[in-house]
Amino acid sequence: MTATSLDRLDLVLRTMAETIVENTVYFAELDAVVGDGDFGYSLRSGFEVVVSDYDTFDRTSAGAVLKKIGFVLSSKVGGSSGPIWGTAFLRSAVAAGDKTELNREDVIEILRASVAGIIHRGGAALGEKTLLDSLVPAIDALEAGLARQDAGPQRDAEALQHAADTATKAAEDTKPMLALRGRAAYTGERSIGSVDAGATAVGVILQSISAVWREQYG
Amino acid sequence: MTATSLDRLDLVLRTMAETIVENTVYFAELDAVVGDGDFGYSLRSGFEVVVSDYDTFDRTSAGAVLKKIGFVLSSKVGGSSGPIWGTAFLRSAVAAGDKTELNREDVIEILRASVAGIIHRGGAALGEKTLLDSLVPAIDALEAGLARQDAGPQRDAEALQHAADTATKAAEDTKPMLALRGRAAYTGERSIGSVDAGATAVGVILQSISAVWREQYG
Amino acid sequence: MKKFVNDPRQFVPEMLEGIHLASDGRLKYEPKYNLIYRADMPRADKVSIIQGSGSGHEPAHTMMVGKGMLDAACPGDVFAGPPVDFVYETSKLLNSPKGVLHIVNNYTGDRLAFEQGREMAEMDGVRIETLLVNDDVAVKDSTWTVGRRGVAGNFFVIKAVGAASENGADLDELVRIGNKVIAGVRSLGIALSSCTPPVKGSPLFEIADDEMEIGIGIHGEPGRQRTKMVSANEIVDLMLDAVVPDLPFESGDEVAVMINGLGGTTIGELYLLYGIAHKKLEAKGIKVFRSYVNEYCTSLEMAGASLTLLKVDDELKHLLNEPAEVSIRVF
Amino acid sequence: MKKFVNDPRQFVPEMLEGIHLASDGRLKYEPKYNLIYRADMPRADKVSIIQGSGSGHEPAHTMMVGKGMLDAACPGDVFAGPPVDFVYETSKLLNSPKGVLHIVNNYTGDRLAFEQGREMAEMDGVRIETLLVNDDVAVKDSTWTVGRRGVAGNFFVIKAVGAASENGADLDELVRIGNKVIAGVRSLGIALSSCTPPVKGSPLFEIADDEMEIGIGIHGEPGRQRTKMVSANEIVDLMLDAVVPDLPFESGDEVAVMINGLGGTTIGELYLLYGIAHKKLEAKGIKVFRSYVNEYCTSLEMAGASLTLLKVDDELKHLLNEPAEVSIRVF
Ligand SMILES: Nc1ncnc2c1ncn2[C@@H]1O[C@H](COP(=O)(O)OP(=O)(O)O)[C@@H](O)[C@H]1O
Ligand SMILES: Nc1ncnc2c1ncn2[C@@H]1O[C@H](COP(=O)(O)OP(=O)(O)O)[C@@H](O)[C@H]1O
Ligand SMILES: [Mg+2]
Ligand SMILES: [Mg+2]
Ligand SMILES: [Mg+2]
Ligand SMILES: [Mg+2]
Repeated sequence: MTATSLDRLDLVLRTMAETIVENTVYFAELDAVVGDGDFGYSLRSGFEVVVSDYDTFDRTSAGAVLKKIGFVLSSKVGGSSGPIWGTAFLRSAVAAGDKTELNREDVIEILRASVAGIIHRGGAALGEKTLLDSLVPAIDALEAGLARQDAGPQRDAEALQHAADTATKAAEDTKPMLALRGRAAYTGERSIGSVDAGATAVGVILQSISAVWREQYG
Repeated sequence: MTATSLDRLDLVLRTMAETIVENTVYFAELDAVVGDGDFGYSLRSGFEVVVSDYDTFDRTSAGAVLKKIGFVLSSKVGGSSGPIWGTAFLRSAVAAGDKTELNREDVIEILRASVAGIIHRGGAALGEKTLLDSLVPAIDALEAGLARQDAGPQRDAEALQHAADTATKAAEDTKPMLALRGRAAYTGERSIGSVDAGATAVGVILQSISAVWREQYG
Repeated sequence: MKKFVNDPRQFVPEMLEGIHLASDGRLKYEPKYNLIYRADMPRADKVSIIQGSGSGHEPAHTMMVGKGMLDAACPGDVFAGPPVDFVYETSKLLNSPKGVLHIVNNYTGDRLAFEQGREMAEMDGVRIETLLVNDDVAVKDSTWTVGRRGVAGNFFVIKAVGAASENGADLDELVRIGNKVIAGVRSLGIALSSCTPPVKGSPLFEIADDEMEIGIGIHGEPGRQRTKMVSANEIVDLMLDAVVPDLPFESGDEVAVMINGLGGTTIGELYLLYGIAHKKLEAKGIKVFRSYVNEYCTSLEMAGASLTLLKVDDELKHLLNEPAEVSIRVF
Repeated sequence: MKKFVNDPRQFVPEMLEGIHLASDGRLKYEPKYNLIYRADMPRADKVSIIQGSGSGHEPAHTMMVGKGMLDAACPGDVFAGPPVDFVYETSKLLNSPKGVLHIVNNYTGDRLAFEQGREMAEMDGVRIETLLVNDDVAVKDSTWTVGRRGVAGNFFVIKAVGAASENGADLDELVRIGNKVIAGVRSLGIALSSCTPPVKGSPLFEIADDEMEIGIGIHGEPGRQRTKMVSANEIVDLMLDAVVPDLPFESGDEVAVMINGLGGTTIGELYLLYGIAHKKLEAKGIKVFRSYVNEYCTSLEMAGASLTLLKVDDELKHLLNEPAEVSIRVF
């Protein structure tokens, strides 16, 4: 019995939600350094519902489950993260549509759609010290990894690990940046020297997903 | 040139006022243990005026200067201490009248009048953990000391030191008492185990007066 | 000391000047006696209502001066009743042919200053009556000769006699009404933190991070008991268990309910406590006539809250509903 | 954590329930959307005025719901703007043929939620306009793309459009009035301490005993500068030097002056600051039309204060003087 794409999507989404809930305090503390300290708690309000109610979600298609998560986030998550992550999921749902099998190109397209949603909603550009600064390079790394023709059977797992490492590194690289978005922006020069909470969260989430993926699908 | 009674009264009153000002924080801290911590500050509000304006006070008689201090305390000192100390001075002023020479009996009569004033105003009895518990035994000790027929030329100084030591000891003895007056009374059982602020202040003031007296008049 | 202050000893005068300047001419300020009073008082056709008390309890009482409330307040320093002179001079300055009413919280310092000040003013021909407020159930009347303390329940005394006096009530009538309120009002306060008088510059007492003080006095006097912090639900139970049986308040009674902040507690928490108290009272069959959730009588920036219940009849309901004007306002 | 709280995650709902219960039927509560709204709204003849924003700023904004002020508030959690759904559902629930007005403090979270919520409600046929409040001069408009923050000046926007709307003004008229207030209102806040969100359970940031934070945001975002504590006089100078030249306010101008407490500062200190500010303004030839000294927009129990100036003309003076009814009251 091989896992279907939807099984894999379930694993990714559940892992993501669980990782966020587990890191609530850590993410909030990162946000407290130069922001207002609500980030982890805001995200948890939504993702804990994803964790607890996941089994009840409509999972007849990739789009259905992504949309449902987008709705949960819109109804539960406050702060900037609600509209940003909510829009990201809603846009990715549109991109996924009623597909029940996702190939590698589909995955990249869905992720790019979520980035477009974040940019549409929040108006940020790269280099403004937001989660985009780790998410975008991570997607680039994933795309490059998945596209490698020389890869063996572990191609997906390796690409995922490459994406996670890229995100982790990119999150570190937000340190010298000046925050221009969200509440961290109000601190001006003082935002320089600490990592962006959102960017770091992306790295942490991707590392979790990569580890679980490797365990399950090697 | 020997000091007149009014000179001696000046010395006593100035020393008292200066001692109170110097011990502001200490007295307040004593009051904070079971009371509300204002005692030292309240007394200072009045006695610092006594210190600074003493030279301008009408000192044509013992009664005049005591009355003036009573007025200053009534207009400056808040809390229980204002009416209590104010009434003590006003009553002692009445007892002193227009005398310009005070003999040993006069001094005791004046002090007894101040005690009567305190009791009239505050309604406290001995053993209720107030300044009366050191003031009354101190006056008794002073009276006994002054009345000793066997005493040498240092009789006054010795009597004063005896009174001061009695007050210091009596203040210590307020420790096991249950406070029944002033704000300390609200703490009930918890007032047991610490000295009364007012009783301690009386001891401190008398020790200062005794020291200065010995220095001046041997 | 985390305070906005210049010279700490000028804290009270500078605060009073601010109240005066913010009043747009409605309040006068006499610095000699820390006196804030209505610019339109004294009047021949109205009893003058005066409150002394210490400072540090704001808005009580200087910010409660205004039409339908106090006519004057002459506080002492932070946490010290006023000097005798303040009471004496204020009583003379506010003298009216209809008389003067002193509202005194039952603390030794306040009582003594008001007794002596009254004696002196009466010798000058001022007619004076006194109301002694003693709503704090933390202190048992029988055990301590000084009797129960006056705390946040004071507000209801001021509100009721202030309204009645505005409507022309004479001095005896005000004494009757005031004593009716005093007979029916009970409070209990709980502190979560200490507070720092500006002149002292350090906290009045120490309290551990997980402790609370039950039955605290409004000057930081230790209360009935120090215990571990418990949940808001349990705290409201503690408050109601102390206050309700004291009068007692019974099923069928109508009450005004006050949740008073002690200074450092957020208004959000006060409303949270109110919601709990409201439900528990209704469950006991005690009907809430009107709610009061705000700071009324504080201990500087102390974190904590008190609960006050006032049993109301038609007369008191009417008086509580009357309009009033004070410094402390939103608009 | 020195707070009255049960389950910290139920802090906001339990507070809202308290507001509801204290209102004696004047306010309704819809727990699904943290929604407090006037029981007599929506009405066909009145625009519905809605504010979102985070919790923890009480009395802003849930306690500012009432006649002549807000018609509804649907806050998010402590220091987090509301989820999109709250905005969407509240806009639909309060829909009126005269339209709906969103008042939004210019913070990314609030803006994003209100933009998305508005888009969704408009698709359902609700007519909506938005006012973006941005009075905080601590943040320079030109440097940061997010623009200046909305802080305590928000009160004046609500008061003016609330009064006008009560008098029948239509949506466009409210937008004009609101933007006039926004154009003329400027604030600066100074924090002396940090604050502790109930769910976090520990202070948001550290600040030394002798330090203050100038230009603090209302969610504990660090401000312009951290310096040593200085005297109240110097602090008022700092505030006026930041606020006055920004508009600028000039000699001959008439202003409403607000000294807003950030939560943990006593009302006594606020009046002390007010007195200083009043005198300094008059010395500059700027005339005080009306004073506002209280807590309007807090950061939980943070010690600190902000100063807000609003330039007033006859229209605004009239609207500010109009009556209003809100939860937060003395009587
Ligand atoms: N306009 C924006 N576009 C994209 N991401 C943003 C934006 N503003 C903030 N973020 C991201 O959101 C994170 C903070 O989220 P959160 O704390 O919920 O928002 P808020 O700034 O409203 O408190 C930041 O670390 C950053 O990565
Ligand atoms: N009724 C009283 N009669 C005599 N002395 C009293 C009385 N009440 C208090 N005292 C004395 O006054 C001291 C406290 O003074 P102070 O702090 O000014 O008064 P308060 O209790 O009003 O805060 C006590 O230590 C006690 O010695
Ligand atoms: Mg944040
Ligand atoms: Mg005392
Ligand atoms: Mg005192
Ligand atoms: Mg936030």
